[in-house]
Amino acid sequence: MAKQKKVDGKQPAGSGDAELHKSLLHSMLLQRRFEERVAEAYALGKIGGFCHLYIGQEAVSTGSLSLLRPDDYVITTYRDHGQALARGMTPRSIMAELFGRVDGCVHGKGGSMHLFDRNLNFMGGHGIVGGHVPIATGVGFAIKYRGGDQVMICFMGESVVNTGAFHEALNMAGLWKLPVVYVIENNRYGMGTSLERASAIHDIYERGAAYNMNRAQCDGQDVFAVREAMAEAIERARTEQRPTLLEVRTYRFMGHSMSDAVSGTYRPKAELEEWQKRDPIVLLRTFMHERGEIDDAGVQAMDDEVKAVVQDSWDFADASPEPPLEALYEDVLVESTT
Amino acid sequence: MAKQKKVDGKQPAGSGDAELHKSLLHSMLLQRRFEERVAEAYALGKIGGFCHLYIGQEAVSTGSLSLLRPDDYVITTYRDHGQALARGMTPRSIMAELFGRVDGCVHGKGGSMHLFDRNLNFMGGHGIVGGHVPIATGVGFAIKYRGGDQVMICFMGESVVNTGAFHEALNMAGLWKLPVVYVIENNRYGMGTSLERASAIHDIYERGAAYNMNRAQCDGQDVFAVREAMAEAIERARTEQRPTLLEVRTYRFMGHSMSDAVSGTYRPKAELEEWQKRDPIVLLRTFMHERGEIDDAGVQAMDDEVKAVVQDSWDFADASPEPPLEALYEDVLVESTT
Amino acid sequence: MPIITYRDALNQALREEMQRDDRVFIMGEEVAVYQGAYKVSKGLLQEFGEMRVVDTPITELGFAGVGVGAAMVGLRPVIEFMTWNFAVLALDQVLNAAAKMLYMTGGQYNVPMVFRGPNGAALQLSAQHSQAFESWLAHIPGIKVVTPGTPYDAKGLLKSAIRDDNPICFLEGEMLYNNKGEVPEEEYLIPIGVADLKREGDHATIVTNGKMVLVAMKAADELAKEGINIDVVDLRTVRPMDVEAIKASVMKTNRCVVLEEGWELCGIGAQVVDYVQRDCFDYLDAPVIRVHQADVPMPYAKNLERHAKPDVPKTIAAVKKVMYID
Amino acid sequence: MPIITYRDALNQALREEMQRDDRVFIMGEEVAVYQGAYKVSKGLLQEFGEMRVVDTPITELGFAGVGVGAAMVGLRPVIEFMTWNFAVLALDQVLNAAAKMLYMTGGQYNVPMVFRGPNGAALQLSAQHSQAFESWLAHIPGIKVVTPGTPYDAKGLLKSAIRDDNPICFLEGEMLYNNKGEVPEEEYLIPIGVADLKREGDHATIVTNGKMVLVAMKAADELAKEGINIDVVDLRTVRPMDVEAIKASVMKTNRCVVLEEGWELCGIGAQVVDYVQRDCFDYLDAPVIRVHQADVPMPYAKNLERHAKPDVPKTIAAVKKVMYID
Ligand SMILES: Cc1ncc(C[n+]2csc(CCOP(=O)(O)OP(=O)(O)O)c2C)c(N)n1
Ligand SMILES: Cc1ncc(C[n+]2csc(CCOP(=O)(O)OP(=O)(O)O)c2C)c(N)n1
Ligand SMILES: [Mg+2]
Ligand SMILES: [Mg+2]
Repeated sequence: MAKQKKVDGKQPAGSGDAELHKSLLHSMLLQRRFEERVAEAYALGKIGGFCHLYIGQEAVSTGSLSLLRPDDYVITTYRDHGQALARGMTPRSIMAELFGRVDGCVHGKGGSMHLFDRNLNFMGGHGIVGGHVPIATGVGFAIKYRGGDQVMICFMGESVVNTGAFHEALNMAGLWKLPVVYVIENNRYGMGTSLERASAIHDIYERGAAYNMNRAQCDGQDVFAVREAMAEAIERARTEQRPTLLEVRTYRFMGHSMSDAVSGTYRPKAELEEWQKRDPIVLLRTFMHERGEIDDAGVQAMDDEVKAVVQDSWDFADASPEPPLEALYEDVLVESTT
Repeated sequence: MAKQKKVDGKQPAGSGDAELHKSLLHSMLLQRRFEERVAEAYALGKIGGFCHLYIGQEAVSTGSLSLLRPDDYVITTYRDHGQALARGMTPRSIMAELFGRVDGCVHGKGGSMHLFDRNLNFMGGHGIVGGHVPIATGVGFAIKYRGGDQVMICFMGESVVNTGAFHEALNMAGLWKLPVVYVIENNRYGMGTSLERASAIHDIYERGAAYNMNRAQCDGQDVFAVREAMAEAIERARTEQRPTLLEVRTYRFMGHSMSDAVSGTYRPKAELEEWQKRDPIVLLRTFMHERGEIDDAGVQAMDDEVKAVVQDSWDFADASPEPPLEALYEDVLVESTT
Repeated sequence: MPIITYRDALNQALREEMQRDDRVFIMGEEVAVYQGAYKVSKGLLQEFGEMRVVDTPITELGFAGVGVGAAMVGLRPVIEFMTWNFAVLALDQVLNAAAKMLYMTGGQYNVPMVFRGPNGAALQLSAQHSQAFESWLAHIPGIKVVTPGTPYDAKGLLKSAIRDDNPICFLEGEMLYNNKGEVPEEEYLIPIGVADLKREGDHATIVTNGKMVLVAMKAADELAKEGINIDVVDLRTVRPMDVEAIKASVMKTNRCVVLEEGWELCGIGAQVVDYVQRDCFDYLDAPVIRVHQADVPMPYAKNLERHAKPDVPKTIAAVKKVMYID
Repeated sequence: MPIITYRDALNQALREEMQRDDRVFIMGEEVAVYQGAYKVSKGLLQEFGEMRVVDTPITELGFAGVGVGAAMVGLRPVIEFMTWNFAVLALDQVLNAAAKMLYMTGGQYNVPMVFRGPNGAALQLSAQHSQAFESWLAHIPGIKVVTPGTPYDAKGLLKSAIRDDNPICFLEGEMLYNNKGEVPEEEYLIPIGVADLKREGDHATIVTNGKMVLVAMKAADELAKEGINIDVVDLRTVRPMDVEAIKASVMKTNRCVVLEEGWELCGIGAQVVDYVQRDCFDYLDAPVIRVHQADVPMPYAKNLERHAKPDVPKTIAAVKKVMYID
């Protein structure tokens, strides 16, 4: 039967492994620095359309995806820069995409909301709230169909749990026992609507009960807590082919999208500041400091390196040409038939 | 907080009230006899299209609707003859509708799946599985908007709980505290698919937990059990403006629709026969017999009367003209604007 | 006359109708606390309270249906879709409930409600957020489909839509919200189903609607410089369509271009062409030419998006084509 | 040649393709244990087992999306909608996922899948169960829309659809399932996008598709008795549409009727008219006339339903009208 469990994020899951910790820190820092420059590029008009930053939530992407195999699958929403980077997509291919250039990961066809990389089984980047949840479930079905032991990790915001698509998909995953981990990034707001004003229950992971699904809740600012909860869910999917609903409690430090103020109408500044005290990067860095795994110089060196990588992605994107006009008519249909 | 409760159907809720029992028996018998003739008329080609009989489930409609006020609201699925009769629609207006005649309750426009009577707040008769659940929720919203104390009773089959529409609507009803009673008529099959092959959990009322909604399960063959569970739910809606999810366990004695065999491919004959032993009409009649509230002559008289009423509805329907051809273009839009 | 934005015109219409009739309420995502994703409902929560300005969870199908139920028992919901792109999830309630209810209840239950929100592409929102739905909606009997292109039309038509006893799909435009135009201070209504001749000329007709009205007007301005004078027929409503207005213009000019925002196949323009060739067959001096979005999902890149959208140069080229000018 | 039903032709196509390619599976409501609501999938569960013939809960949006996900990683789902009426709930997955995926992934993820099921009215199923969706679907770039009218076409086109690497919407007809026709024993494929001239004549053209092919053929039979000979162009596929076939016929006959099952506004017929007037302007001796469903939700009563549907007499009248015969 389904069980529920709260993960206590205090104990470090990867304790002792300084190299691992460095790579986790690096992954989170890259996301942070990358998006800081994205905000800058957006303000300069180099990036257009809708653009949703992930800043504040990096422990979720990094913690989750650091546990995956290359042949596992990942899917998420329009708020996808963090996951794309954590999965290993290059800053160049992402930045060029945001700039709408031909060297972007989808050649300028998708933009911020639609990052994809088939080589990494990174399956987007979807814009319709809830729409990717049945798709993730279908990938889980395909894994089972083929008798594979891959896992599908499906990220979503907490608003998604109210959509019909979520419900229909999770019922099938529970019924058919599919190897999918549904990760709710509960950052407490869907645009300007707080969780409490959108969902009849507030411990969202409890919804798993309706689908006979294992479920848990964990701290999303603590990368170790995320890793611990995810490790259990991934193991269950990989070895038992059973789905999990994991609620990760986190917060976005920016507005909903580039056109939304950081705080004001719907959330007080004090609340934001409270959460900023638990910046996932600072938490990990402090932990490593305390354990002597990194010193100030090490932090600085990592930051410099990451910033250089991001600058390189900017330069690359800036130099990449716009897609040719003929591309407009390409990729509507494929030619070949089997 | 939401609580769960199983109603023990054994004790008679309206005990001592022989008149009430007679009227309950009469209501159920009318539905039964009416539908037996509907089956006959369908075989004769007097009725066309899809036609779903309610035989076996009459304690649900009668038990529930016997508790309503005239200004309360009722809505259901395509399997709507039983509820329509229990709500007080005339056999004439229903039979004429099934015959596709101008004196039908919707003048031949709707047929079996779309019975409506605005004077009785009988709001259909809907054909898209799940589609009427948000509509019911909207009526609940309107009651609250106006500060009324009416109740909306929304019937549905057990398959509906897997649809996105159900989920979205119940979340809103739980969130906003709307005076709606959602009654699941769990007859164990959605067409040829058993509950266990469609839903990840099998005690469906548990889904109410996801919506912070009071919930209960009761025996649907025992009209008193239905009344008891419904009385509580209706009271809660009327006085506290809170919704309830009530699972009523019942069985359909006929095939899914007129084109489906009574048993065979998907459910064994033995299972049907087992359930037929708990025919809701027989159970009530036996109870009344035992208490001396009705004798054989009384039963016979009631049956004769009901049969005569049904025959009258048939004759009426047969004599009613087809709608005029101009009606094709009427009722697409209303003319007036406020 | 005051000059206000299309957004403010809609906001005024909502406010006035909510003041006039307490059965009117607005419901949708972010309409209340957030003041509307595009601020169309700004200030309404403060004025009318949370029972009449209702934030919903992300449940397009669900709250569209809530609107239908409330309308059936006599309220007059205005259901805001944050954009029509998300309304595709709710189409069952529009098509199978709202549009068919009056008919399948034999005239007993009308559904007085408005489904509204921005429709079609804005800027670089890519494939899933850039779609124009008017042709799908126009296909459906039992509803009316309104697509105002100017602040004046937006206000007058939204007020009429809210007062109409039928379900109305009301398509706005994110790119229109900031456009300004004259809107009278005194109350006025614009009848649904009546086209507006936005500009007169006798060399050719452009039939258009919604966001494309501005494109047509600019194209006509350009063409006027070359001495080509255009009738711009703004349909304003695509169901019912004002066939008489189209006919009157085409019979005068004998040449017709249809300019629409959406895709080609079975688009609004196809229907206009059908009416024109049927009713003006002997008046046409050239085939009707259509200008529409390229037959592809909308791309993100600025240059590709521009290439995909109908615009002034494409419209001018089409007019010259029906006039046999190179 | 064996004479079999349209249902059996589809069943053969499914079976053969499932035998040929183990990536092909069928999923939908009642497809397995119940053997299909209309028995199209009869026997498949027994032959291929429950992993490849999958009953779903009533969750059109959900299982359509499951199909998209499975197709993205290389399976070849055949998603059965019990009828297309219920598919309106799943359109987000068809429109925003399946159709746009290849484009918005810059060509990385194609979606090789088939959405299929009966479309349009059967008998007395009333408003919510009697709708024809081909014009909505034809509007969407990124998919193909196939509407076979005969057993031969049904089998050959379904096999091609399953082998196609793109998402295909495949519209059948409840009223067609029992129709019989010749279907060869040996394997054959029919290319998607190619119309079929089902009957030759030079007085007028009827362009049609799907269920209406039979109506057109009967009308042509009747007309032949009066010495009027008709070209019946069966589109077979409404996206892409075989414009060349339409043109070739109309340039020969100079008169054209379009016969379609659905509603008028922005219907398939409107698009055919657009092509015809654009490409055959100088060849047309009369306006193109359309025959379609009455512009109302479908009523239940037998006489009203008959009155609402396109039929042989209405088609004959339209042909006579384009020939200026009373
Ligand atoms: C079906 C649908 N409705 C509405 C929107 C508009 N929208 C985009 S994001 C969003 C909020 C989502 O919030 P949440 O799921 O919590 O994710 P977060 O943005 O917080 O990561 C909304 C309403 C949409 N994209 N799709
Ligand atoms: C959205 C949708 N999908 C499929 C159908 C076809 N259908 C009609 S009834 C039915 C089964 C419903 O079962 P249940 O909800 O248990 O009600 P019951 O028939 O047992 O009363 C199905 C699949 C439909 N009408 N609507
Ligand atoms: Mg959120
Ligand atoms: Mg059932």
